[in-house]
Amino acid sequence: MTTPESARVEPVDESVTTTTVEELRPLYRQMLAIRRLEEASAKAYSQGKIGGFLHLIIGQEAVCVGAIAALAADDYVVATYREHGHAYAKGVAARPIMAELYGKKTGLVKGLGGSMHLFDKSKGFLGGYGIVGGHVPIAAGAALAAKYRGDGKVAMCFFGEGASTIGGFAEGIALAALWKLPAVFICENNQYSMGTPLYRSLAVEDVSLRALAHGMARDRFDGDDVVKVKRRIAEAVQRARDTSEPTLVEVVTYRFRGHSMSDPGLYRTKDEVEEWKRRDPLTRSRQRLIDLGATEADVVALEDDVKAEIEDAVHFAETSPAADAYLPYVIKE
Amino acid sequence: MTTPESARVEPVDESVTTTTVEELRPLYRQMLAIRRLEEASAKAYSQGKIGGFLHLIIGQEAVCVGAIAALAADDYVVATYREHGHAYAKGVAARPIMAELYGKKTGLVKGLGGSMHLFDKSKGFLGGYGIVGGHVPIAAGAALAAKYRGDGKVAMCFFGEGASTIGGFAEGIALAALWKLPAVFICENNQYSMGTPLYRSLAVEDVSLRALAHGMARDRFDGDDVVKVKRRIAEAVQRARDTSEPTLVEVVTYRFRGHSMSDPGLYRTKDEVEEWKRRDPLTRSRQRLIDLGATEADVVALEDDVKAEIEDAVHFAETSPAADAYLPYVIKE
Amino acid sequence: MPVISYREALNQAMREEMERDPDVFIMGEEVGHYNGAYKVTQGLLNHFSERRVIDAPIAEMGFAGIGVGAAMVGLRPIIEFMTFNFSLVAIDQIVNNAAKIFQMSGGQFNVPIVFRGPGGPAVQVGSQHSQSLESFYANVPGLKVVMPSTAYDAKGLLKTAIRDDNPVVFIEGETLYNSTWEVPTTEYLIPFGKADVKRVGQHVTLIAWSKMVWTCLDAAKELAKDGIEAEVVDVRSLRPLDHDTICSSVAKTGRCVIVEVGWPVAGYGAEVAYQVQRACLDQLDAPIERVTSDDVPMPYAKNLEDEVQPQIKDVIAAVKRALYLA
Amino acid sequence: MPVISYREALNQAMREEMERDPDVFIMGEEVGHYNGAYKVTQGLLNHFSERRVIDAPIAEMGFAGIGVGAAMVGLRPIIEFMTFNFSLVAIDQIVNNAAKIFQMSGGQFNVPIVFRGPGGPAVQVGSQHSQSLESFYANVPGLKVVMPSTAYDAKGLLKTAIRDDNPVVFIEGETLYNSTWEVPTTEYLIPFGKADVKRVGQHVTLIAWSKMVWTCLDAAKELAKDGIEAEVVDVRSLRPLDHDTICSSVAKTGRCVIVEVGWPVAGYGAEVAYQVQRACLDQLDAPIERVTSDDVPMPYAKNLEDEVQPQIKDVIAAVKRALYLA
Ligand SMILES: Cc1ncc(C[n+]2csc(CCOP(=O)(O)OP(=O)(O)O)c2C)c(N)n1
Ligand SMILES: Cc1ncc(C[n+]2csc(CCOP(=O)(O)OP(=O)(O)O)c2C)c(N)n1
Ligand SMILES: [Mg+2]
Ligand SMILES: [Mg+2]
Repeated sequence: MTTPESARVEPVDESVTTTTVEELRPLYRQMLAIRRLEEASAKAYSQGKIGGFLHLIIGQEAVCVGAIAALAADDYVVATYREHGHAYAKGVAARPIMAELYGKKTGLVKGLGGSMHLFDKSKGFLGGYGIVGGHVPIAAGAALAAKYRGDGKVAMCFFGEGASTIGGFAEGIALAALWKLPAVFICENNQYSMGTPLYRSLAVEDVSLRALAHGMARDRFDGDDVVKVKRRIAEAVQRARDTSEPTLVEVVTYRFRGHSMSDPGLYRTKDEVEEWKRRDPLTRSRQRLIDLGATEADVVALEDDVKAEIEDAVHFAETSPAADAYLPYVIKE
Repeated sequence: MTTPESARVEPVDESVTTTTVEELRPLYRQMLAIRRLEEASAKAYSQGKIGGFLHLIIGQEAVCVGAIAALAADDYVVATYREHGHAYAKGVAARPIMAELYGKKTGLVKGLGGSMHLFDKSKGFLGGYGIVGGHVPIAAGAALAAKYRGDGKVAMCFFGEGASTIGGFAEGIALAALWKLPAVFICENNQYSMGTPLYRSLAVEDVSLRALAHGMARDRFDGDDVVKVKRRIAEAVQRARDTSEPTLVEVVTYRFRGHSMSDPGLYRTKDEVEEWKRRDPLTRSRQRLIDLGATEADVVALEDDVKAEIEDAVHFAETSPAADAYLPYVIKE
Repeated sequence: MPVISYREALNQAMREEMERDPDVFIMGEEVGHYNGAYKVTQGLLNHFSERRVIDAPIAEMGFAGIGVGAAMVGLRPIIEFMTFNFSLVAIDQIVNNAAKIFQMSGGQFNVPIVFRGPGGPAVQVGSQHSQSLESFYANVPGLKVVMPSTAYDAKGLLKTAIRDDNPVVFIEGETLYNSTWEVPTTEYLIPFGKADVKRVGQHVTLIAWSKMVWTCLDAAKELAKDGIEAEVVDVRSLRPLDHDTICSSVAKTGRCVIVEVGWPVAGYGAEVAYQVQRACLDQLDAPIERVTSDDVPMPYAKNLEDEVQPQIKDVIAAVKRALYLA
Repeated sequence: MPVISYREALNQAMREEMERDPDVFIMGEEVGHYNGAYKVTQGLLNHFSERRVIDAPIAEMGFAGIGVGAAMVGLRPIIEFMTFNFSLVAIDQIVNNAAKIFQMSGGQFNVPIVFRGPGGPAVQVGSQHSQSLESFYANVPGLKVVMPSTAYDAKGLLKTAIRDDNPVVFIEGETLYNSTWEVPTTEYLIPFGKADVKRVGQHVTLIAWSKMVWTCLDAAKELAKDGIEAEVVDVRSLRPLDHDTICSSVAKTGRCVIVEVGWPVAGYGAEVAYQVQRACLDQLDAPIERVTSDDVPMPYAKNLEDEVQPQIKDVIAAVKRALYLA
């Protein structure tokens, strides 16, 4: 009898990548804009200007930014309820995102979707979804359409490690593997599914193992270095584009905030959070820019620019008119 | 990047087991009784005496008989719609099974369930289910109850290879692995899911690989030799009982008939079927009994006994009164 | 006009729409090489190709969701559920994705998809395989729900469904596949939201859909022998529902019997009853009657299975109650 | 009598029943270490143990099914859905297994299980997280469906649910957890199938459940200022439904307004309307009115979200229509 195979878990690859100011600068800018956007939403939320659930991605910015940087503009992205950053990285402007969080008419989806349901057809952003796992087959479907048409597009799907147990995920990746669909499935393993740590949700703490049953390519590495994320995921994107084979990628990361704004995150120690904050992808990237030869003044200018962009987005949201229509958006006539 | 792992499929273990007449005789008797029961149902079905779907297990008898022989009488079994043999092997008599197929009041479940829904509480037979995959969590639930009570029972779950892609299966085994439930999951890989051959339903033709992601023990072997099935599954049962760890076992087998009585099985060649019939577990076991020293007269006596048992069951079903009540079985008062 | 089967009508509808629009494809279990569990897709794989007729493993949630994703980016999938009983493992994709994406995206992404397959009880297949889920789907805004009773309606409505820019739940009668009807050889479409008066009468209105339309027509024949002329209204599309046709019939007859093969409590018939009482309370000469299956999971034994479902005699009895003849 | 919250009442019910019966256990996402996403299971892990308060990964179909299996062999699981929106990925277990196993097994295996959690719209959580699924569950024989509106009812009904030998779908009001009511310190149980008259009145009957009971009580207060005395009937259990209490109220008032937060088409209110018209057609002085949410997926923006749902003013308007005052 074959023995249990838990020994097969490989250590998380923490190797370092080389890069240039030219490559890193725009990635840093995106990450910073996302961080500021998230902070601004948190503030507006605590002022009661944003309602419902608000799931922030602070600490995880390198994953969506690095991954989406590996895509072409017309590739598809499908994400979860924690998707403001993904939308921004895919090219959606801060204004309509913030206006959506405020529930305004000028919001990305007219105030109908809110934080969990950003969509932008013009950017190939196929949406944020609130039912865990349910969006994984949707990404496979976009990939199927790409293959059906032979248009060379790739579909990228983001989900948390908590989602890797649900049936929709299992079926989505199984079909993608069977039919060789051009998809990249990216697990943002941020150590927690709401208040549940890895060891209470996974028998083996390695999500990428889910690929083994399907002969699917897999990868697993830390998500602190945005350039590394971009490079490694570019390999998966290439595989999807060239040979129409899907990949399951697990990126090990951490969310600095609670699951959503209403979660005080009492299930983890301050020390643990501080430990991870030392690996903050933003601090790291900033330092790296300087190390690579960017001037402090240049970086500060970039940061001022981001600040202005987000302030403008908040102002836009604040001053936009309230959402005012829902009936036309039920059935397409 | 880690490479695709399809190379990990291991060849099906076709090793041979030693046995004795004492061990093999009752197993052969059970298999034969199941074969005759199935043949009798097929006949009654074509006479219009049995309705609905009728899924026969002819050709696969060694799996349920060998596997259930590895259980104690009060262990649990959960099965699919192709479960007449499993019920019989778990100790249900031929009479109430046949009467159920006839839709009679004396049927195992009073004519309410029919072919796909045999249940016998007194035998720990937790039922036959018609929705693919939906019964896998039920087996895990019975195993959880055993662990909750510490009563040492084991839950055994049967399913087809076609079921291994559905979410209910994925979630059921993931939770069993995470919570270390005393369960044995047995995939009866009969090469087809209705008309779909393995290569059109599985990216990698090895269902036992599904265990890898969960660090779950797995096994994979051919299902022609009933004694081997019993021995190998006894290891898994032992593991469940001793250390409360689940196992995923794939038994490679073949159904000689169509998916159900209405399926002519046109999707496979006569040659293929004939090839597998040469490995008929019944023929093999009979020959083996003789080789081990059983007399032809003894074997014929056993066969006559089986014949009488099944004829009696048919007579019982034929002469039983029609089912007559359903209202008391909706809500337990 | 040629008389063809309901099965053949559905097959023609798909074939014609696939010829017409290269973005239409079919996906489901056994739809290709096996030619369909109920042979509705017979010959389509052969005529088109594996690209457009896709055999799926048993993963309804997966392939329903793949359909939704493909539809979002402009394809027009037809997802076959081998039976609608299996749609329950995929219902999250239908209710939470297909029905809501147009709204969630503020009108950016519509989802032109058809979920089709047989529904309602077949014969002696037991409780897990015998249920009518239309009231679940009819409850959900964003969906359209269609249940044809005849080959003619099946063809015209399925073609409309495939061309619709929204998700359509298209439930076929599992026992109607062999039923026949006249079907023109020239193209026609049947709009949603138009009920069809399958029989004209003045004494009582029978409202039904799918298989129960046939039961009502049979009952009407019997009733005619007693001089009772029943009007049989086939709603055909449950969402949207054609209030006008229903209400003008009830206004004419003053009596209304709603017949469905589903369960009584919160069955779709309750919705129809509500609409009728709302629009025609003053014209009703008797309480609305409903005939439904018994409030039980379906038994296997044939005699019990028949007992549970609405029979001609049950419809007749309800009509007599509505006419105060009982 | 102490006044406690709906949340606390549910917590007490589970705690008492777990003390009473060692076979009762709780399973769901975040029910243990996190003390419940809505803190309904607060303190239970601490008081009992990981054996009896089981944190599950995100696998609703899996753990709902595990509950069914455990219940078949005699345990009494309480399965918490973090919200009932997520029950859609597990609905096959509820409809095809939990509800049918007693029948399929010819009465051998009953399934004493409670599926509980919040349902109905919360506040600004968008369309995938805001829906009322009671009409789905109420349609299914083999299930019981309960939706308490007050802390008092919540406790008494949940205790009854846990002791029931059948599967119970117990839907809590997502916005009611902080609402308070008098709850006795001594043990009490509330039987299913008994509606509760939450306010007595003689001019019109308002029928509601869960959150809408509060809306109706508020509307009744307003109406009283105009001299209109509304009777508010809280059905509490949708399956079984207490026809007697409803019908005697309607027989008294002659007017009936049914208020639900769910969607209009094939909502459970249609069933209530049907029952009322069947039993009291002659006593009705006006058509039955229904007040429901709009027939749309729930928008996120607060102003639209309010517009979509039944408000006090909508109930008042419906009452005035029923009284021919509008
Ligand atoms: C089917 C379903 N079950 C439960 C939930 C509630 N829920 C929302 S997010 C979440 C945790 C998800 O964790 P993970 O997948 O790791 O993603 P993360 O939030 O960490 O990014 C849960 C339980 C849900 N939205 N859908
Ligand atoms: C969820 C669901 N989808 C589809 C079906 C229809 N169906 C019944 S059996 C079957 C094939 C199952 O194949 P497999 O799991 O290999 O078992 P086998 O019949 O070969 O024993 C299918 C598709 C079903 N019963 N349930
Ligand atoms: Mg996570
Ligand atoms: Mg098989």
